[in-house]
This record gives sequence, C-alpha cells and structure tokens, in this order.
Amino acid sequence: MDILLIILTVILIAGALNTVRSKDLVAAVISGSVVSLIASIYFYLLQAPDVALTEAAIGVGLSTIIFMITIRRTGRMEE
Amino acid sequence: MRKAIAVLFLGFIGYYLLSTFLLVPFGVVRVLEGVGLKYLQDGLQQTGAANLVTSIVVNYRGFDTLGEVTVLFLAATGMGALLYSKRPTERARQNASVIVKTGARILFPLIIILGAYVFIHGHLTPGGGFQGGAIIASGFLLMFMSYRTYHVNHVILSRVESSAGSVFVIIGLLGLAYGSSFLANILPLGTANTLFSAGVIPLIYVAVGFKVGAELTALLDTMLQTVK
Amino acid sequence: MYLDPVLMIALPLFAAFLIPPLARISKGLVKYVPVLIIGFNLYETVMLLPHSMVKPVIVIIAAWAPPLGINLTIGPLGNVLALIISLVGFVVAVYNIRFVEEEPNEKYHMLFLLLTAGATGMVLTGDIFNLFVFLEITSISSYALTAFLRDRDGAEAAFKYLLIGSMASTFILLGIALIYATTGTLNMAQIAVRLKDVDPRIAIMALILLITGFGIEAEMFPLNGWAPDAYSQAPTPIGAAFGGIVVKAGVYALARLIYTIFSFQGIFHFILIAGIITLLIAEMSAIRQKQLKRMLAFSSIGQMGLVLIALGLATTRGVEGGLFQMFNHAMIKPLLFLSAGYLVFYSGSKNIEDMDGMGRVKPLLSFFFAFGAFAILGLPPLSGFWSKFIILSETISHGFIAVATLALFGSIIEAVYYLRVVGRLYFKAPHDGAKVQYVPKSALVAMSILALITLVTGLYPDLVMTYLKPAAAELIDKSIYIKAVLSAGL
Amino acid sequence: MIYYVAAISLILIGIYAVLVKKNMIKIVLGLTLIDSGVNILLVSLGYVKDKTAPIFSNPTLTAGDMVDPVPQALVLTAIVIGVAVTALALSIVIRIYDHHKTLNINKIRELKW
Repeated sequence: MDILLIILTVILIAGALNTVRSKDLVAAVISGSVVSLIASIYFYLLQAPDVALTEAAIGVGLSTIIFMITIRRTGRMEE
Repeated sequence: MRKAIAVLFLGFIGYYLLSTFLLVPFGVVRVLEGVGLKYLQDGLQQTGAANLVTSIVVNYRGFDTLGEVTVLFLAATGMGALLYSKRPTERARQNASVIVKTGARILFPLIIILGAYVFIHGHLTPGGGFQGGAIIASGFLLMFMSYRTYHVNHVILSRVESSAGSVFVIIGLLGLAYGSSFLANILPLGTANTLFSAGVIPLIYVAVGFKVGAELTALLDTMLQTVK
Repeated sequence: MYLDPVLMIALPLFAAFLIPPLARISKGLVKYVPVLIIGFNLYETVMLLPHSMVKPVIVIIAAWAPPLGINLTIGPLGNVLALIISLVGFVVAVYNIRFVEEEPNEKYHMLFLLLTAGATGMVLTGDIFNLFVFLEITSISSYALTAFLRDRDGAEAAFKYLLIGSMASTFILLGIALIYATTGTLNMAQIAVRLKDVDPRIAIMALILLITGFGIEAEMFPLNGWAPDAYSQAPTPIGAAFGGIVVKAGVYALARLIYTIFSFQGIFHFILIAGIITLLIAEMSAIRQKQLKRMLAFSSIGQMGLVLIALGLATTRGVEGGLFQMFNHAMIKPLLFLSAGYLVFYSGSKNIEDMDGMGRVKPLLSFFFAFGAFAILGLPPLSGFWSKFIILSETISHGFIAVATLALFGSIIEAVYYLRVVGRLYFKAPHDGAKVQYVPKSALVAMSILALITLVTGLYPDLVMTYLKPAAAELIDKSIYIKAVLSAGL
Repeated sequence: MIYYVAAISLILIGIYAVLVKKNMIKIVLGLTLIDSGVNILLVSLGYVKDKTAPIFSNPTLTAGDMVDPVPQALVLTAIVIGVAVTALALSIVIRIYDHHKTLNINKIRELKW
C-alpha cells in the first residue's frame, strides 16, 4: 500500500513539473490531467468517494477539454 | 534572476506551510467536540440520507450549495458575456468517422441515464448533483465532438438552467413558509437507504443535477463556438 | 416590520436565475430588476436596524442551530455594512438604467445583481466557509464585469485581478483548513471561543493566511496591485461598485477576523503599519496619475489605508472613526466615479488634461465632482471632515504622533491632486471638441442621492454615528457577538 | 503524511508557474495545480486511519467507523468553484488573444507587474 502511494506521489509531482516545464501546451494540459487523475485516486484512498467522482468528472474530464479548446483557438506552442 | 527569487520565496513559503501542517497530526481524530463527529452520530437520524456527505452538502450546509450553484451560473454567464459575438462562427470542423458517430449515438443516451442515476441516488451512494451534471455535460460533449452540425437548443438549455435554479430557491422558500427556516426539510424523512427518503434532499440534488448539467453544457458550447 | 433576512440573499439569486427567461420576453424590463431587488434589500436593512442595534439578529438556515448549520448573524456592524452595500448598490443600479448599451446587457444586470448579493452575503453570514463562498461570488462577478466591455485593457485588467483573486482564495482556503483541523468547527463565534486552546503556531499561520487573502480584497498594501487597473478599466458603475461594495465587504471580513475571531494584540500594530504604508504609497502614486479614473482608484486605496489605521488603533472611538470613514467613502467615491464617468465620456478622453473647462460645458456634472472632491478631502462642513478628524485626533491621543503626521501629509497630497482636477474643471478654457449632450435623468438622480446623503451626514454626523457606535462596540467587545450566536443553539 | 508533502509541493509548483511563466495558459494551468493541492490537503485533514467513507451503505456500520465528512463537503464546493474560475480565466485569455494575437505576457504591456 505504501509503495503504491509513493509511486503515485512521484508520478503526481513529475506530472506537475512537466505541466510547468513543457513547451508544448497540449503536453502540459495532458500532464495536468494526469495530476487531477492522481488527485482523484488520492481522494479514493482517503475514503472520499464523492470527491473522487467529482474530481474525475470535472478535474480530469471537463477542465482538460476547456483547456484543449482554448489551445485550439490560440496557439499550441509556448513562445 | 526572477526564477531564483521565485524559488527562494517558494522555499520560504513551503517551509513554513509544511512545518505548520506537520503540527496537525495526520489520520487521527483531533477534535472530540467537532461538528464532524456530530454529523456522523446524528446525521442519519436527522436527515435520513445514508450518504453523509450529501446530507451535509444539501441540508446542513445547503446554503453553501446554493452559493456554489450560483458561482457556476456566474461563470457561465460571464463567459457568455465575454465571448459574445453578434454572429456565431461557422464550425468548419470535420465530421468524425462513421464508427465514432455510431458509437456516440449509442453511448449518448447511456451517458445521460448514468448521469441521471448518479444524481437521483446522490443521497444513497457516492455522487450527486455535481457529479451527475458533469457526466451529462460530457455526454453532450461527445455529441459536439462527433457531429459537426449538432447543436443544443439554447432556449431550452437556458430554460432548464433557470427553472432548475428557481426550483432550488423555491424549495428553500417553501421551507421558510411551512417549516421553521429557509431550506428546512419539510418532507417526511422516510426510511434510510431507500430511494424515497431524506425529505427534500433528493429533490434539491435533482435540481442541482439539472442545473449543473445545463450550465456545464452551455459552458462547453460557448467555448466551442469560438473555435472554427 | 421586516421579512426573514435570508430573503436578502435568496431573492437576488432567485431573480438572477429568472433574468434569462425575462430577457426573452422583454429586454427593456431587465434593467429594472436590480433596482427592485436591491431596493427591497435596502428596505430590509433599514427595517432591521432598530432590532439589530439592541441585540444581534440570528437567522437559522436549514433548521439547524449554529454550530451544525449555517446561520446569518446580523449584528450592528453587519447591518450597517449591509445597509451601505444596498444603498450603493441601489444608486448604481439606478445609474445603470441608462448607462449600459453594450450587448448582452441583460448579462450585465445579472452580474451586477449577483455582485451585490455576494457582498451582502459576506457581511451577514456567520460561517467562515460560507463567507468564502460569498467572497467567490463577489469576486467572480467582479472579474467578469471588469472585462465586460470586451476591450483590450479591460480583459487585461480582469486577468490580473483574477490571478491575484485566485491566490487570495487559495490562502483563505488554506487558512480555513487549518482552523477546521484544529477547532473542528466553521462557525465564526465557536472558532473564536475554541482558538484559545489551539497551538499558537498554527493559529498565527492561519491568521497570516487569512489576512493575506482578505487583505487582497481590502486593498491592503502590498496586495492591492489589482485595484488601479480594475477600477479604471471596468465600466464606470463597476468602478463605483468596487469602491462602495467590494472593498467594504473585504474590510468587513478583515475586521471580523482580527477583532472577533483572533484578537491577538500584536496584530493591531501590524494593521496600523500596513495602513500607513498603504495610505502613503497610494497617495504618492495618485498624484502621478494622468488618467482621471486611475487617480480615483489610487485615492480609494489611500482612503482604505486610513480605515486600516483606524482599525489598527483598536479603541472604541478609533473604530467608530474608521467605520464613519468607510461610510463616507462608500457614499463619496461612487459619486466621484459616476460623475467622472460622464466627464470622461463627454470630453472623449480618460486624461485629466482634457477635462479643462468642463465646469462651463457641464456645470451640474462638474459640480457633483467638485462636491465629492471637497467632501473626501474633509472640508469642514462636509462629512469627510468628521471621520478624518476622529481618526487623527484618536491617533494623536494614543501617542502615535508619527502616524498622525504621516496621515496628515497624505491628506495634503490628496488635497493637491483633487484641487488640481477641480481647478482644471473650472478655471481653464474648454477644448473645442467637447460634446454637449444631456446626461440621462437616472444618472442625475443617482448622483443627487449620493450628494444629498453626503451633505446631510456632514451637517448632522450624529445621524450616522448613533448607528456606528454599537457597531464599533460589537468589534471591540467580541463577547456580544459570540454570546448571541452560541445562545441561539440552545 | 505523504499527502501533506504532495499537496504542498503541488501548491508550490502552481505558485511558481503563476509567478514565473510567461504564457497565460501556463499561468491558468498553475492555478488548477494550486487548486488540486489545496483540495488534497483539505481531504487529508479529514482522514482518519482505518475508517471508511461516510456512507451508511450497510447496517453494520456505525458512526465510529467513518472519516470526517465535513472536509469532503467543503472540497466538493471548492472543486466546482475552481472549475468556474478556470473557465472564466480561459475566456478572458481568449479575449486577450483576440486583441494581441499572443499569449506571452511580456508582449502585453499592461500585464507586467
């Protein structure tokens, strides 16, 4: 259990760093949604299924889509 | 230079934040007289909802939820105002392939039903108005993505939004008229763990579900309208 | 006779939800909805005054007594501030009737109504998380309204405001998290009781986080970077609403925090120092501004600095002066903004230089502006004098001579830049291009209401002071508030 | 414990993005990271070891077996507020892009601080 948690945390922080670092905005948004996904797993592990469901539907799904639409409208690469 | 200052500053904040939070022990019951424990002990009898998170969100702290629905409404309104243009841009996107289109048409009703299930059973199982609403919006998103010409009727969408919001407030006002206070639970609680229990909680959550679904769909639609 | 005070929040939300269908029936009707609803709020707050002055009115929501459910706690302070907010909201709503022609204007009225409702909720609620939710309603509608004209500068100002505002809400949420984790409650009165037993290191951290968060809304230095841009780029009535509504709610939250919830001794000196720095920096920046509305924005920050000084004194008389200053500022700054809006509109330029001779072209508008300027400077018979006098004399009598000197210095700078504008209005020849059009009656009515209130409070300051005294007492003696809330649960 | 570390790292990384990054979409992404961090922190404050979710799904469960439901309810609200702010922020970004044809705040004069 603890090992799983540590792996998840490493992925979480790596994802967050990649969100900030990546020059490609699409990659950044995808990393951001990975962060949300892991946050959602965290919520499940912390015995908060309601929150996990909300984070999965809104954080992982919806806000990623909104970002993608914005990127499509503006530009993909960070200048 | 700017980065170095930022990192230094963040290290400073991070150190104090972490050292403060480490003073709060993790994973134990810290406060014996907290409201959390009161809800756990009496929540089932007092509200009749098996899902205590729902009973807090909709009943004990229902006023917050009214505010929360308003926040979402505000965001949808604000986006409508900001991205307003006299004539909507023509969508020049390609239709998706036949397989995707067929799949979307089969999945769409299933997703809507799933969403409805989630918010109708919000007082029994994990989930509720917000989650169900988000699921419904994702169903519409699937249709937006698959069919170039698919668009929702704005009048109906805005009518659903307005009436669901009004129903929430009206239930609250009925509580004021027939019960003791705004949002008071005026219906019988029923037996816990059955669909028709917990008084007004499921009614409010259904209204929230419709409202959130309509708002998020409107939000996505406004966003998509800006893309060619 | 008053109706259940929860209607002050429920009705605006209800009306806002119903505006889209109403707009489809008749677009013309929508602009009267905020006037009607905020007018109702005004009626409610006036009717509540005699009750709340005696003893805080506790309104239970969802039938659960305070620690369990959310409640509204309408003490003298909350009631006076709700009155100020509704009054300014009402006046601005009247002004809005003929101001907004930009499409989609029903959305504008909807956002404005929710802005007022959010601020009202902030000053009335007795629950700290609920305060956060209403803060979000207020600030999200402010972001959208700042960018409402869809021009370049407005969108940029809104983005900046949104970034700073989101950081604020992060800090507030972290502070609330710490408080809940250690006290197990979200009710502000109960938190105030239980914080005594909490590890002081945690309590101080929570206090710092919350002060940072609310300080941003209250325009405290150095957290006020959003204000000049947002004030000057937003539509004029919204600039007025920021000064009269949003900032007032922010200061209320700050005052409630430092007096009722935490009440550590050291924090008052900190607020005092923050206040004087805010005042000086804002006044120095204001004198350098070329644009009229930016100048007003910096002046507004400076006034808030004065209020913070008064709150930092932590004496009954000082707090009374601070509240009086807030009241005056809430009446006068919108007056200045609303008249400046039309001055800018008719001269066709945002710059102060182009206001030359408007006193002859638009005598009534210029009169309102000059009247507001004199009132805010504190020329003796006008209301600004009394509040400044109380604050400064109280500062001196508590030995903060240096602070008083600096505040006086700030006031002199303020006099210089206001008189410069007024001088240009009256003693310069008008430019040729000035358009002569008539000002809508609704705008004149709105400005006259504010000017009349300023005049009357200047001549009879006791009219307002009788209500501010219990409000100050509520802050100084927190047991009044706590007892009222916690006894409602029994 | 590890949740605290993860949550605070997320908050810090997010603040870093807001302070340092030039691209407006990156800045908004930073805001969502901060939001996730705060939410994880809040939920982990309500967690109690070896207890289950606060749902009376079967009759054998009693109040003593459950984690604190209040932080979960608060986070539910916070998530929705977060997505609302994000959506509004992105539409402002689209507006700014329409005027300037760039997302880089260095090229947009008024946004410098």
